[in-house]
Amino acid sequence: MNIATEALIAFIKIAVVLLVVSLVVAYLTYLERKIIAHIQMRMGPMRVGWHGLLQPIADGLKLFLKEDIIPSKSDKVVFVLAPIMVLVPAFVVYSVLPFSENFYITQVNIGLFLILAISSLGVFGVVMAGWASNSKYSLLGALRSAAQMLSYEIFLGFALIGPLMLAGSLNMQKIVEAQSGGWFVFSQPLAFIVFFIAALAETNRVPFDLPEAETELVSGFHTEYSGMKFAFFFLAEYANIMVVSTVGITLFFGGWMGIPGIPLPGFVWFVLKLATMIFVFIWLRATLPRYRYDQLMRVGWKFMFPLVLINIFLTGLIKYLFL
Amino acid sequence: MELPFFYLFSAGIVITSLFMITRSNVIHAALLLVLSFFFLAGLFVLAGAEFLAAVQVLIYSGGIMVLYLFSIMLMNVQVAVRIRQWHRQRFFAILIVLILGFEIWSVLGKGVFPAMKVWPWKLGATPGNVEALGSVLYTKFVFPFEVVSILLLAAMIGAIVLAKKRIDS
Amino acid sequence: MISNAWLIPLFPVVGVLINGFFGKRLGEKSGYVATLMAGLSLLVVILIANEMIFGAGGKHTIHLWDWISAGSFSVSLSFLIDPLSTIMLLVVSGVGFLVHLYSIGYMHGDPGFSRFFTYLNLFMLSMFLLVLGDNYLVMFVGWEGVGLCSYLLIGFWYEKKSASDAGKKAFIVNRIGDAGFLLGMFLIWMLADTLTYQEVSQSTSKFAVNINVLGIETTYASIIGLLLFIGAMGKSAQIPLYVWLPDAMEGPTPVSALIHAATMVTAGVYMVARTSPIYVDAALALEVIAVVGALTAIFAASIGLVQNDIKRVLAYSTVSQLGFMFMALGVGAFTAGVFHLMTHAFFKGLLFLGSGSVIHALHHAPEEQQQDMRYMGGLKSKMPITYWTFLIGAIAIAGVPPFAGFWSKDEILANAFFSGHTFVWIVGSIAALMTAFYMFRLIFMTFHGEMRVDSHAREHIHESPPAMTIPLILLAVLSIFGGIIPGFPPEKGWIHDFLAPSLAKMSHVTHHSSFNLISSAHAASGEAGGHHGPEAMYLIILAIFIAVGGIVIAWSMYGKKSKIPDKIQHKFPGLYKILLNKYYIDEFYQKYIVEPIYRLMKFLWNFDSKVVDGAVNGSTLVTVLTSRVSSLFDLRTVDGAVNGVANFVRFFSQVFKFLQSGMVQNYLLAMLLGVFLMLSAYLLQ
Amino acid sequence: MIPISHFLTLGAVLFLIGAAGVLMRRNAIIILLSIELMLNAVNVTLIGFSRQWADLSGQVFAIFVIAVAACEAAVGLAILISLNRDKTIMNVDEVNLLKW
Repeated sequence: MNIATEALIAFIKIAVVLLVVSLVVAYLTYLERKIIAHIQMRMGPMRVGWHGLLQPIADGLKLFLKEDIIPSKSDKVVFVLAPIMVLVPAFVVYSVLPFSENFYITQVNIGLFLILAISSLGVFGVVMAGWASNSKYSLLGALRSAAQMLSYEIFLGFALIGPLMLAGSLNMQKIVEAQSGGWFVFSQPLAFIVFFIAALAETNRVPFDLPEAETELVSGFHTEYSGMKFAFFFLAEYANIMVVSTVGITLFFGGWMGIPGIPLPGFVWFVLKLATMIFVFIWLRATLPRYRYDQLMRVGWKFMFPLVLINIFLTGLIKYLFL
Repeated sequence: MELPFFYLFSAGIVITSLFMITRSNVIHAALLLVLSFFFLAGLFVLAGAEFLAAVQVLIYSGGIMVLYLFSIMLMNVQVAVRIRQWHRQRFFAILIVLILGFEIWSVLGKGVFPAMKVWPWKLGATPGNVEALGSVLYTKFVFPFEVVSILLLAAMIGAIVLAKKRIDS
Repeated sequence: MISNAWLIPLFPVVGVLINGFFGKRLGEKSGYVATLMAGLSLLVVILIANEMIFGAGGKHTIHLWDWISAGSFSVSLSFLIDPLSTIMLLVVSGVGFLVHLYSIGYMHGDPGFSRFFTYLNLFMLSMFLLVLGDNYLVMFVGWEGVGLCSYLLIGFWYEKKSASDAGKKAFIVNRIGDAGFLLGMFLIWMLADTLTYQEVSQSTSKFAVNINVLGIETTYASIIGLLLFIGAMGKSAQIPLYVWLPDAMEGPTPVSALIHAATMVTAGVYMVARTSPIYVDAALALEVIAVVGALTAIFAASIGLVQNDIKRVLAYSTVSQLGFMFMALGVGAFTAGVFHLMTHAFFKGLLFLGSGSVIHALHHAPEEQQQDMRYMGGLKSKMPITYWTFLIGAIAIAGVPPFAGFWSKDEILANAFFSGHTFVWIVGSIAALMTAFYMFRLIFMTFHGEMRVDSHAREHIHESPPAMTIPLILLAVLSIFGGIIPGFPPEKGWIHDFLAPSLAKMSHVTHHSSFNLISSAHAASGEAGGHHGPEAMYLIILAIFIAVGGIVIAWSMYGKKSKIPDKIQHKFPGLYKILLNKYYIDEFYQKYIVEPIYRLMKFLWNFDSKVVDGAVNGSTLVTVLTSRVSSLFDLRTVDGAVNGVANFVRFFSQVFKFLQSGMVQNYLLAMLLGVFLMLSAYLLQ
Repeated sequence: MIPISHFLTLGAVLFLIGAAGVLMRRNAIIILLSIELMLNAVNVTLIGFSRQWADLSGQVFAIFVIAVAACEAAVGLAILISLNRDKTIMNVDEVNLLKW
């Protein structure tokens, strides 16, 4: 196979993943509205298409056609770059996620670390957006968001170390294969709890949605954004939910690996697990109230941080003694 | 195959760095530095240091530079943009820097390097250099590693003490 | 057990950590913690010494880890257990433990109680590092560590300005010596490419190279020797760097006993003994050491004759005895030097602790009278244990057989005599006479005669608690037997055989072959005491005469006086008259003895005051002259040099301060200029 | 294969750009950023040598450099924040209290 065909295959893979992910992300918004609506005994979007199925497309069209306002006192270059800076890392991460046994864009030996590294860049977009808007609400939202994401990134990373020690590799496929004997969620329950909470905070989801708290900050760092730029933030948020969910099921639920005895293809298993995970995310949004800022930081540093450290220590000890 | 990428990344680094030191807006300078760090991470991958590339992005860009942005936002940037930007000694400084550049160039011209050694693993393959790096870091360099961790702790405490609001005054 | 030698410094580390972090909470319990740790160290030391003395012996290196390795330069943190370090360990941990125990009683009620014990344990740790290290750098770490602890402990009562000043003085004077030590170390590494003792002793040929320095033909070994001796001068208080030690008496008395008498100040002696393989080729350096040692011995002894502060007498005595040790090293009798180090640690530790006991008893007296012997007297009956142990210490230091001091001091003087250092021998003998004199003057003034203690304090005088008297008794036992057991018969004692593997033999000892032949012949025939032949026998007799003579003179001047009031008491039964006569005698002493002495003291410390006209006796006259010379030297030369350096620095700082613009970027620019110059030099070469 | 001289040249150029930034700018934050650049120049050289000798020590050192850079950034920024709070100083040459 020469370089040209290799490049072509890679290109096709990338195109497929990008398109599918964009579509799925768009429909996630629809899903969220529908689920929350049903939880709250409402119908949700019903007008556009059957049960409102075309609603995301209509929304996208609306945002696309809307006037793109750039505040006159803002720092224009940074203002424009910010949404791109948020969206790009969210999509780049998909390049190393394993969707099934054979379907992935690439495998790298620092896979998980790369995911962490790239997803840590999302905070730049948020900070840039908040600062460039030249608005108090935006700046406050951005500062909150930056502090929150920086803090919880640490717990997220530390929570992943436990499974990593068991898997002995950073390569995502290797991690999945290491779970053939049993999902890590059973051997690493502490890590999973911390990971899940940190994931909620990383994606600014309820109950940690302080940076965009509509009721306090007029939706935080993207107050001044409109049109397509606003859509970018929106898309990035849901793309990040998918990334985090994928990382979660890869590390704790065996990724595309199925339950033995049920003959389904790996990709189907993957989609099933992903859907469950995302459903839990949405479910939580409909259920939980928002944390206060100081509570958020306290939970993080005083509860979760010691917990992950204990987890790492115990894992190391058990691995050293028994494995 | 690697060389064109090297030139691309190097050009990116140098250009962003040059822009960085000439900006009057601190935020722009910081963002340019972040950009230069991305190029640098690419360069590290080329040199077979992919773990370090990820560290560069995660810690340097995602951690340290965010810290910078964070702090800059706490200060008054607008005032700083308007005042005189350059130090009085700038002409002398640039002269020294250029002479030094010339000297380093001549020193480099004198250097003779033996042939490059080959990594014992394939570039980009698993297990790759992460495992090797880990084992070196936690065996041969475990003492410096611990010292650095103490240093980080000291810096953390120092930073908190320095930046804390003084209650008594 | 030898392989577990790392336990020795570990226990003090634990003590430092516990007392350092929880000392406040522990309160006075911290004393027990620290003492326990010192005791555990002592236990390990005893086990090791047991193996070394009765078991295998030899040299053992315990490698802990590589400390610094850069290129060809490599230093590891490893310990060396050999006879020399065993002796030192025994002294350090033994005296250290006793001082810990003693301090529990002495420091009782002090607000800085736990701080004191933290420092004390830190000192033990540093001293162990100094003694145990198998290379010069580890020794240097310990060296600096004990310096730090000395500074901290001298200035322990830092609210007192004189104490904190004394601490600073000790620290600064020691820095001068440290510079010499460092330079010597650099030179050793430059020549031998190593810093470990064993490798240094194997590459002595590299040091025996001749060089010409400022017109003097000498060897590298001599230069190293002199540089290291500068270090030893600072730490072991030799002329001209002895000035800090008398001031160091501002610290608590246990500190004076442990650090400034028994252990730390002997570090210089230990270092020179350790370096003996190099010194063997350093004739010039040895000559200098011998002369400096002898001069120090007599200077300090002569000053000690007239001091009234009990601790200062002991301090000058320490300086003088250290001079003896260096005298021994200088004439090539390394074993005798180390032997004297050991015995001195026993009896001087005892004397200091005894003086501490006295001061402790008098702590209700006015501040300025607590340590002043003129306000003591007659304490014998009130503090019997302190008195008897003190007396034993004094006899030991005076050099009366069979007490400890006699054996080591006699060896030193005999070695000086037989190695042809007649001047050193004469000076040393006079110093020995003075030693006996001032020690018994101290005894008579403190314990005998009528009580001159302040009346308020008088009823508070009591014997010290057991925590303080037990160490005194133990040290007194050591002062009696610590010399004769390892040192008998002279020159052939057990300690010579034991230390032989650690210390180099002087080659010039062998060219006194007649002496050696005689002694070996006598040894073969089993004639006890006469190993040096008839000459040696005369020397021993002379030494005994010197010791006894000093005591007798002291008694005739200070001891007898206490009997005069007794006689008067018998003649005049009337109480009033007795009191009156007593007062009269006091006046008499005041006029003819105390006042001249007081004025002499002024001479020593203040050369402006005038010469006393009618000195009462000849020895006082000699004292006046020597003391004047030494004080002149101290004030003019030493202080002048210090002031000169200060003025020099001030002048240039006036000029160079303009370089300090306070702007970081200017400094950075200067830094880059430096880089530029270095690169240019590299390119142009 | 990228020759070592390329890495060294790049490192030198970056270092000099950083040095120029430190020496010529007044704004304290830009100076700190320039210092970061200089530290990265060192990293480039370390990585270059690590590649040249196929020895991971260089990379380990680069990790330490990053850790030190983190310390430097934290302390430096803390100093700047306290300066900024007390005197609203942003320029390094206004901070000259340590002058003789």
